[in-house]
This record gives sequence, C-alpha cells and structure tokens, in this order.
Amino acid sequence: MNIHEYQAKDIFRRFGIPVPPGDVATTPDEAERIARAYGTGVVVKAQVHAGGRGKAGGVKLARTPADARAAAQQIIGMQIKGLTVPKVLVTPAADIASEAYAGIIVDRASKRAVYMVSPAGGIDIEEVAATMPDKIMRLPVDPRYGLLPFEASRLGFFLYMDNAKLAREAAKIMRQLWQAFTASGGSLAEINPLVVTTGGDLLALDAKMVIDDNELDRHPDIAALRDETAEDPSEVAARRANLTFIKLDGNVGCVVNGAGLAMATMDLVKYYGGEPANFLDIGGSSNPEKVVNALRIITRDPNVKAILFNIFGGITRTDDVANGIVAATRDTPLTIPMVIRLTGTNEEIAVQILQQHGFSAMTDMDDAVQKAVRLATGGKAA
Amino acid sequence: MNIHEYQAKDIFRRFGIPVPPGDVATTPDEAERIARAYGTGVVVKAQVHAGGRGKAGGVKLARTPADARAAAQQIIGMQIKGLTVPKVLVTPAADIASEAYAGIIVDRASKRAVYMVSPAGGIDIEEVAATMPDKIMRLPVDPRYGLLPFEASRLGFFLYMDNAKLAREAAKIMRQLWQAFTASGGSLAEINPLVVTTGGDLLALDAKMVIDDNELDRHPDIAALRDETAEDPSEVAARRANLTFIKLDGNVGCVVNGAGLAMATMDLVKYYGGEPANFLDIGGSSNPEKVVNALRIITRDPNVKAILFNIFGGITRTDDVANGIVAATRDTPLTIPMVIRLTGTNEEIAVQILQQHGFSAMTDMDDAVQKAVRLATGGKAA
Amino acid sequence: MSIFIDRNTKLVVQGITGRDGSFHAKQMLEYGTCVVAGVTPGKGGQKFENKVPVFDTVADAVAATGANTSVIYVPPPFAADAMMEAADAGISLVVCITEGVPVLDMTRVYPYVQDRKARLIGPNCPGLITPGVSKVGIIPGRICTAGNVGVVSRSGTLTYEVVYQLTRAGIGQTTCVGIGGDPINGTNFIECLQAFEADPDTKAVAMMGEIGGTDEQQAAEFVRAHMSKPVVGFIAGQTAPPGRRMGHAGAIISGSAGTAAEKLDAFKAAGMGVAQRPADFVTLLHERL
Amino acid sequence: MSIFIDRNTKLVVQGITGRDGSFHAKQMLEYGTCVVAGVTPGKGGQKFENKVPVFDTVADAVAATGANTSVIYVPPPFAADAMMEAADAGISLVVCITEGVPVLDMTRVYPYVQDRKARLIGPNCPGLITPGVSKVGIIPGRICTAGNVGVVSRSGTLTYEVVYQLTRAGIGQTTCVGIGGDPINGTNFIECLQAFEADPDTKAVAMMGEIGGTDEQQAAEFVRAHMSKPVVGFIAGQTAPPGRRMGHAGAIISGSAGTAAEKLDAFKAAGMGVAQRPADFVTLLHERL
Repeated sequence: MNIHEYQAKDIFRRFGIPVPPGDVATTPDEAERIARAYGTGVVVKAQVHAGGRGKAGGVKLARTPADARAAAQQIIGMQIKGLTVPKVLVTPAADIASEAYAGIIVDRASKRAVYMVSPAGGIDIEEVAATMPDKIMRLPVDPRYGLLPFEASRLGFFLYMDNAKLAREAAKIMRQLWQAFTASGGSLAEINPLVVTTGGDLLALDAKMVIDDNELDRHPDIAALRDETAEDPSEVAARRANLTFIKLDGNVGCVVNGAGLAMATMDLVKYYGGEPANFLDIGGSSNPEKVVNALRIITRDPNVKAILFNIFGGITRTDDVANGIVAATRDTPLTIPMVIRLTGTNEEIAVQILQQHGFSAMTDMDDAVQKAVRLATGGKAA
Repeated sequence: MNIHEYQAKDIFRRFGIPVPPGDVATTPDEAERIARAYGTGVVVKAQVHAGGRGKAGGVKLARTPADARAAAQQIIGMQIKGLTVPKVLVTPAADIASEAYAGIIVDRASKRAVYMVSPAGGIDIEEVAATMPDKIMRLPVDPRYGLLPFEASRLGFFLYMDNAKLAREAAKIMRQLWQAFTASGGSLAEINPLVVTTGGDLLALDAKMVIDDNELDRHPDIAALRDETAEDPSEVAARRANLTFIKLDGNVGCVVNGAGLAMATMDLVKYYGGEPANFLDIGGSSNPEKVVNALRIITRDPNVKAILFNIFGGITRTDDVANGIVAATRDTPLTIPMVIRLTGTNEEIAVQILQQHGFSAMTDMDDAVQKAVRLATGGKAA
Repeated sequence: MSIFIDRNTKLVVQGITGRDGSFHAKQMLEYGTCVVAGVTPGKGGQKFENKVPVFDTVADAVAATGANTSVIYVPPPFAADAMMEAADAGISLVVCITEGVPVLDMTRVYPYVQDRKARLIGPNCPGLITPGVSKVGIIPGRICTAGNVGVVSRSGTLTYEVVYQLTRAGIGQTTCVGIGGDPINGTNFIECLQAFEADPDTKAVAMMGEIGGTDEQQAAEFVRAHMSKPVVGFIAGQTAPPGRRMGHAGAIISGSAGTAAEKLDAFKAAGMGVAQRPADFVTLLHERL
Repeated sequence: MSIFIDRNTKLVVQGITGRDGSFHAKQMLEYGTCVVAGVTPGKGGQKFENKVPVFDTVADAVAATGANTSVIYVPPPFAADAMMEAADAGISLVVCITEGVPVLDMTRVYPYVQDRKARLIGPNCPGLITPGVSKVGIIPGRICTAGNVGVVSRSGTLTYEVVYQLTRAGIGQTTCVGIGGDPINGTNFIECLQAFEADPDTKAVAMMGEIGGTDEQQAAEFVRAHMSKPVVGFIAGQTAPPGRRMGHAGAIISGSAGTAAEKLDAFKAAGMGVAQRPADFVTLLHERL
C-alpha cells in the first residue's frame, strides 16, 4: 500500500527523524492560509501515489501566500500518471547545502531488507546506481539483529566522510529509519533527499514509504492511512470486493483465477492482436458473488469491447463461476460479447448451467482468447 | 543483583503475568493492617536474598489478622543464612490444585538463555532434575529470535498436556516471562510454583529474579530496586567504594588485585592452615583511595587478626597501593599485624615508600601467606 | 524417480483441522500421499478422518510418526511460526501453501530454516506433486500424469494450465513444483533445476516464470553453465505495466528491472527453448524429448 | 611456534584513543606487536603516536591495512557492537578486554561471530601473548619468556602470578591465553588445548580454572581423550562459598555445581597434574618436560 509523503513524514517524526513542518491542503484557500501561517516561502507538493511529481509540475515553490494559492490551484486535480492529485502538502522552503539519499528496500536476491545510501541525493537512485556505482553503499540487514550500531555508523560515515558530527547524526537517523520501517511493516522507506541545511542541520526533506499489504492486519493504524481519494475508483471497488484488479487501456476485459494465469491470459490477448483492458484475479475460493462484482467493475469501462473468462478449476469450482455469470447477467444483460473458457473442477456441471442460460463454453485457452480478440476488434485482428 | 519476591512480582505484573495481590510490611502492625484489608487468610513471607526461606521458618500461613501480626513479629529481623530479614510480603492465601515450575537461566554450555519447565513444581528444580529428569523440558532460546510462539506452545503443552486451555494460557505466560526477563536484563527469572488454583486459573505464586549487574546502567528503574537494608553492611560499603567484597568467617583479611588471584590467595591461606576473612578485589585501576577504603572495611571485622596484601602489578601500579597503605594508616594506625606482598609495575618505588613509613614488603606469595597465617593464629598454624 | 517427494515422503499437515487444511488433507489422502500426522495445537489426541493422528506440536508429530515432510495451511499471521516450528522439529522439506505471509517475516524465516538444513518451498505456492506417487499441496492430481518432464513454476493455475496441456499431449511429468509468487521464498528456480538435472528420470524441464526480480535470469545462467538437459521457459506478464503488483507480491516490475523482455532475452542467451504462449511448451518439448 | 597470534598478526585496536586503549596500544607497540590501525568513530584520518593510522570503522581499517586481528578496549555498553563490527569486517581473531559486558549481549554476539568464522577471545580477559613475538591485550610483557609451555587461564593477575613463577624458574611459554572470567565467552579451554596440542613447539600446558560452570570438567575429558601432551591444572576458589559471585561474573557455585572439588576430581580422573597452589606448577611442569 502506498501512503502519501505527509503521512510518511508523520511516521518518521514519531521515530525521531528530523522532518520539516508541513500541513495538508485540499483547496487553494487552505494552501494560502497555511503559507500565511508559516510566514516564509513554502513549497507546494502534490500528494499522489506516482513517481516523477516534480517533472510533471506537481511541486512548486511559492514565495508568497498568494503564490501558494496559485500553485495549489494548479496542482490539486491535475493528472499525474493517470491519477488525480487530491491534495497538496504545504511546507516551508529549506535552504539546502547538500543532498543525500537513504533508503531501505526488500531485496529478493539477498532475501533481506537492504539499506542503500548515497551522498548523491535528490535524484533517482537507479540513475546513481547506473552512473556512479561507487557513490552507493548497499548494506543488507540481518533481520535477526536489526540494523546494528556499527552498521548505522558505517552508513553515516559513508554519507558524511569528512564530518564526524553529521556522520553521527546520520547514523542515528539510519537507526530511526530502520525502526520506522520495521515497526510499520514497510516494504520500502526512503528519504530523498536527506539534506544538510545551510545551518548545518540534517533534515528529511522528502519521505516515501510503501507498506506490505500483508502487514496491514497487524498495523491497523497504518491501514487507516489508506487514501481512497488518491486511487483509481475501479481499483477501490475491486479491493472492496476482494478482487485483485489493475486497470489498463485495452479493449478485452479479462476475468481469470490466479495471478500467473491472469498475466498469461493478458499476454495471449496481446499475442493474438488484442489489448487487455485489465488484470483481474478472482482468487482461489470462487464464490458466485465475486464473479458478479468482477463483471460489474469490468463493464463500467467504456473501452471494453469484449469480455473473456479464463478459469482453470483447481480449488476454484467452475460451477460457482458459471452461477456467478448467470446471476450477474440476469438483471442487467451484457451489451458486449463474452467468451467463456473453463476447465477443471465440476466442468460438466458448469457447462450445463451455462448452456441452460444460453451461454456457450469453450475448453481451449488459445481458442477462447482468439475468439475474444476477434469480437473486441470487430474481426480486424488475428 | 538480587531483588525481592514482591519486586519481581511487580515486574511480572507489568508484563501481564497473573500474580496474586500482596503488600509489603516492615512492622507487625503493618502486616496486621494488610491482612485485615484483604479479609482472608494470608501468607506472610520473608523478603530476603537467600534461598530456603520456607525451611528456615520464613514463610507462615496466617488465618487471622492477629496471626499475621504474630507471624510478621517472628519473621522480621530473623536471620536466614546470615542475612537479617528486613520486611515481609503479606499476600492472600490461594487454593492450589497443582504446582508447576517455569524458569529461565543463562546456560554457559549452550551460551544461551534456557527455558526450563516442569509439571512438578513447588520444589527445588535441581531436585526434580536429579530424581525425575523426564519431568523437565529444557529449551535453549535463540536470542536472535526470542521465544518463538511455537516454542512457548511446546512449553505450555509440556506443562499441561491434557488441558489445551491451560496449555495455551501457560504458553502466553511463557512469552510474558521471556519479555520480563529480557526487558529487565535478567540472568534468572523463575516462577516456582506456577499454580493452577481450584478455580482453574493460572497464578505465579512465587517469583524470583536475578538481574545481571552489567545491565544495571541500562535499566535505572531496575537498579533503583536495590534494597541495601537486605544486604550485609560491609558489602554495601564495599560496593560504594567500587570494591568487590564478600565477607567470610575467617581471621586473615585479604586485599588482592584481580578476582582469580584473590581466590587463589584465599585458597593459599587455607592451604597454610588459616581461614580467609573475606574475598576482596581492588580491581585493575589502583588508586590509593581504594586501598584506604579496603582497609577500613576489613578492619571493621573483629574476627580479623592479620591483614594480607597480595598485589601483582600489571595495570595496577604497586606504588599506588603503597601510597594507599601509608595514607590509611597515617591517622588510624593498625592494631593488628599486616603482611604486604607486592611485585610488578613500579615495585621498587613501592618498596621504598613502604620502607620510608616503617613497613616491610615481601615478593613471594607463598612466603607472605604463610607469614600472615602465622600472625593471625598466633603461630599455631603452619 | 522424482525430486523432493517420493515413496519415502511421510507427511504431516499443519493446520489439518482448519477449512483449507482438512479439505486438502483429504485430497492428498485420496491421491495416495502418505499422510502420517496432522498438527493443531489443542487438538492433540484426535484422529483426522478416523485414521490420521493429530498432535499439539510438530515435535510431537515427528517423535510419534517419523514425519519428514510438512505442508502448511495456517492463516498468514501464524505461517512464519509454523515454518520455523517444522524446521526446528527436524522436518527436512517444509511446504507452505499460505498466501499473504508478510515479507519481513520471511526475512526471519529464511535464515532460520537454512540453519536447520531444511528445504522450504513457498510460501504462497501450490506445492508439488510426483504423479502417481505423492502429492503435497493443492495441485489437482487428475491433470498430471507420470512421465519424464520436470515442471517448475512461480504460479499456481498457470502451472495447472501447462501441465494439463502437456498431459493432454501425452507428455508426462516426473515432478511438478510450484515455488510460489512471493518476493522471498524458500526454494528458487536454480535449486529445482539442479535437482531435475540430478534426477535420472527427468529428460527435460518446463519452467514458468513471471515478471519481477532476477530469479529467471539467474536460472538461465545456471542452465547455460550447468544443465545438460533441455529447458523450455515461459514468462507471464509481458503486458504488465511497470510499478504495479500483478496479484503475486513478487510480480512487479521495479523501475526497468524484472521485465518479461529482459527475462526472455536471458532465456534465449542461455540456449533455452522460449515458449511465447503456454501451448508452445508442447511443441518445444516434443522437439527436445 | 605459538597459537592464535604470531609474526603474521596485524592488529587493529578498537578504542585506540580512549584511556585504556591508548595506554595499552603504546605498550603493545613497545613490545613489538604489529599494530597496523586504530579505530575511533569520528577520529578517522588521525595518527596515533604519529604512526598508527586511525579509522572511523573497522571495515575501513581492514580495507586500508589488511588487519587480521582486533583488540577491543571500549566501554561495556559498546563492546558487543565492537565485537560484531570486527567479525563482520573480516577480522579472524577478535580479543575483547572489556569487563562488564552484559551476558545477554554475549548470547547475541556469540552466534554472530561464529557465523562469520571468527575466533573471539574474552570478553573480560587479559588477552594473549606469544613471548618475544606479539602481545595482544594487557598481559605484562616482562613477566613472560619464550619457551615450550602453553598457558591458558580464566583469570588475569593469577595468570601473571603463575607465568611470573614459571619464568623465574626458567620455564618459558609458547603462548599465554587469558580466556576471561565471564559465564559466556568466545573461546573455551578445549579450543586452546586443541591448539596447543597441534602446536609443535608446545610440550606441556598449564591451565588455570576457577569455580563455576563445567568448562574445566569438559576440558579434562578432552585432555583424557585427545591430548598427548601433559597438562597441569589449578582451580581457584576452593574456599569460595556457594551462591556468591567471586568477582568474575562466571565464578559462582550454583547449587552443588561448579565447585573446585568437582573440577579437581575431573583433573585427577583425566590423569592431569594437579597444582594445589600456584607454585606447584613449577615442580609439576619440571617433572613433565
């Protein structure tokens, strides 16, 4: 789960990390009021779950409250990578002497959380890794010990080699960031940039955290940070229905059980000349209700020209899926064509149910995908 | 550092372990008042840093407030293994259905803290180990993981094999005890007995904790629990003077640098027919003040008939020791003979200082010990 | 022959009295798996289906039955503890089906299991099956048939799809292993490929990867350097957008790393067969057997 | 020859700018120990005594100087971290002089150091010395002389006393090792005995134990089963009362376990020479050399 910069800063602050003050505005009026209260120049920053805010014009310096108002006016409601910006963070502008990077990610190769720090901050860490690999220190953390004091010290001295005071303060921040990361069930925590102000103080000027969805049950306070106004409405609806759904731009709506098969189905749509409209996994335990919700969400997308079911019954009972299709189309019949492929557990019963209600079912995945693509493109593809 | 039962129970309570209520009395009046307030039969328990309280008559059941008063009268001030009982714990008597044992000790062999539990509680666990070894489960805890839930569960089911409810509750107590132990810097934590009441509840009826002296700086709240009224006054004085001192019953007072050499010196006193009056280690860094304090503490013991210095100068400068001897005897000359052996760092200077003040010094350990024993026993031994 | 499970597999089912555990324990018994014990704390002494003894702890189950393999169907908050319990009790193959185990839990579980020399498969995996011999997990038995192709995959139903197509085309399997879709799991592609290479009955391997991470790239390098047997690979997620988690916690393209294109290139560079779609496995394996 | 330290020992001193660290670093330099680096976070770039470079971290020191041995003089709250830092930086012999390290810290340090294949000596120990070659720790150099007796001990000044008497009697030492007086330490008697047995120059061993624990009993069993060289043992604390800690955290008789009598019996049963008093080492070793 993504959280906003201001939320990550609240967490950081709780763990003692120095972060600048800041307040959230959802209207230009509020932004102006906040800027006036600070009485200094401010930065107005889009709070949105997408990278590259700066380049997209989502971060603006404002010298006066009126500027802040104007900046908020421009930013709130703008689209960044397909997401609407619901709010801005208004925070006093800082005088920056230098910028560094500090982050923790879960590394699949070492099977550990890994610290990455670089004295070259403020830019994308991948870029640093590609162009100045010796400017990055990677430090896998043994979860059984946590970040040890000497490890924090190594990170601190790597960042501020020539300044023992800053190195020691940075080491402390490294330990605090580790605490914030583990205590929140993070899968990523980042300070970029970590700045030295012209006054010589360290400050986490930007903050990013991603929370492991699987940790949310353990951390209700963190789960409560979810901002549905910042998400795609169809994905919010899908999550509420316990579906895993990601909206794409294609024309073939896909309903599949299992993530791997769902991806393979999308790929096959593309292979046969179509474009998948979504990723949708109904999961292992198939109750008819899930199928009803899935159809409802997919048909809301005007781009979808055909619907493709691809169900391989293992734990999933294909008759449940068939019943769901029947239930969903009983009251509001579909206005676009649908191709149903199912095989596996209770396949015969499922086919019978579908046939009784005027649907036909296929058993071969390639045949089904080709047919769906043909229907979606009006026969132009494949 | 030893703490009292009532203090250990306070800690246990803070970690959620079910312990019976109880209040501390330092006078029979208080004991009576507490018993009256409970309005039930009570147990009056000596709070003293010595084992075998029960056998020594330090634990008494009292049916009425008057009985409680009488019991406190008997117990407060009594001697148990050389220590005076300064106070009693007055606690409601419990109806006991069964008694078990649970404890954590630091095990030198596995280099870990080890859990030990036994369904045969209420008696000395060493006795259980000797007579019913299959009634004990030993579980070394990996400090990098702490007590894992499945380990706590194994302990719980070992204690209450036939009762899943009790097993699960005990597992929870095992986790809480582990937390209490590690959070307090313990070197021992014990519940003996852990009882099931006739009402079917688990209760830590007795509690014992020993704190690692080396952890006290980290845990000022625990360090504050030290009860000097429960310690030998000469040992209290020694600790304040940063000396490691243990009082014994012999007649040769020993002042040595280093624990191993101190023990070896005591052993040599015994070898030559004397009896050491104490263990005393002045430690590595020798300032004259320490020597002054050491002599003051030793000469307070009327049993001491001769004093033996055995100093091997490594880090310890023997001239510092010589200066200490001179300073200590300047104002209050000794009334008993003293034998000084020193060798090592600055030995020549030390000998000179001593000779200038009328003391002689020896260099051979055996010679010095023999002489001290001879002087203490009036020439009867060796 | 087979890898990881065979006629000597003696299985304990952790969470045998739960909804999923009891359902699949029955399925495994029906398939012929040697299920010797179940574990549910507090239900020790009961019998599952009137024949499988249930214990309070895995240690008790191992002591009483000599179980050497465990399969875990417990809810996510307890799965890490269950994996560690199994490894600590001396189980040598631990298969965790549970989906939704926190990844930081897995960073602790992995060294624990390693220290005890146990093999962990999963979590968030369908388990494994040696057709006709033993099934540990949830792979539907009827879609498999004994033969000489090893199957290893990061996904569940996609594996079923491929195995189903192989079986229909007359290509049987030695063992099918689902290693799971989480970013940190116990056994990776390389360890499975190594085992298939060592298994005399396996003549070729079908491998299904996904976007995310570099496991497939490393596996391809292993194939190039160490495999004498032909391997055919597939990557799901060619149409996945970057930065979005495609269902599986591990199926996510971070920045420019972990794309399907990158993985398919690695397969080609290693001389592997590359299946553009699941159905290609049949033709590519036929060519190589 | 010698054990653990020799002419190839390249030493880094952790806490070199502290009170104890600087004093003993000078002593070691004077003795001829190859002190290649010091570490004090924040003092990187300085020179100690105008010649030994100081670094901020042990990793930096190892990278720049190739140090293979570390000696630690840092205050107790930081000692555990210092030991782990040394082991993590690739130091193969870590000697911790610091007294007062919490025992629960040591339960964490021990597996950490083990995992990194480093040898830890101490904490709360005087270190070790190979007379005439290298001194790591605080054992006074002038009481030692090169020879063919290995010395291993749980204590500091008692070791000095015995070594002093040996030297005066013309009995030289290969290496003297103080393993420390804490209940949990890195290297025990058996590992030292093993090393002395393997060292061609060591002809006999003097071993000084104390009350508390069972290390000496196990060492005696090792002597009986695996040592060809004569070993003479001593136990300090014959007059110690049970249940009281005799200075050293490890020197405590718990219940009936860890008494001097028990340990001396084990020595006798193993055919070891038993020194009743420190001076006996001289005669008993003379008989055996």
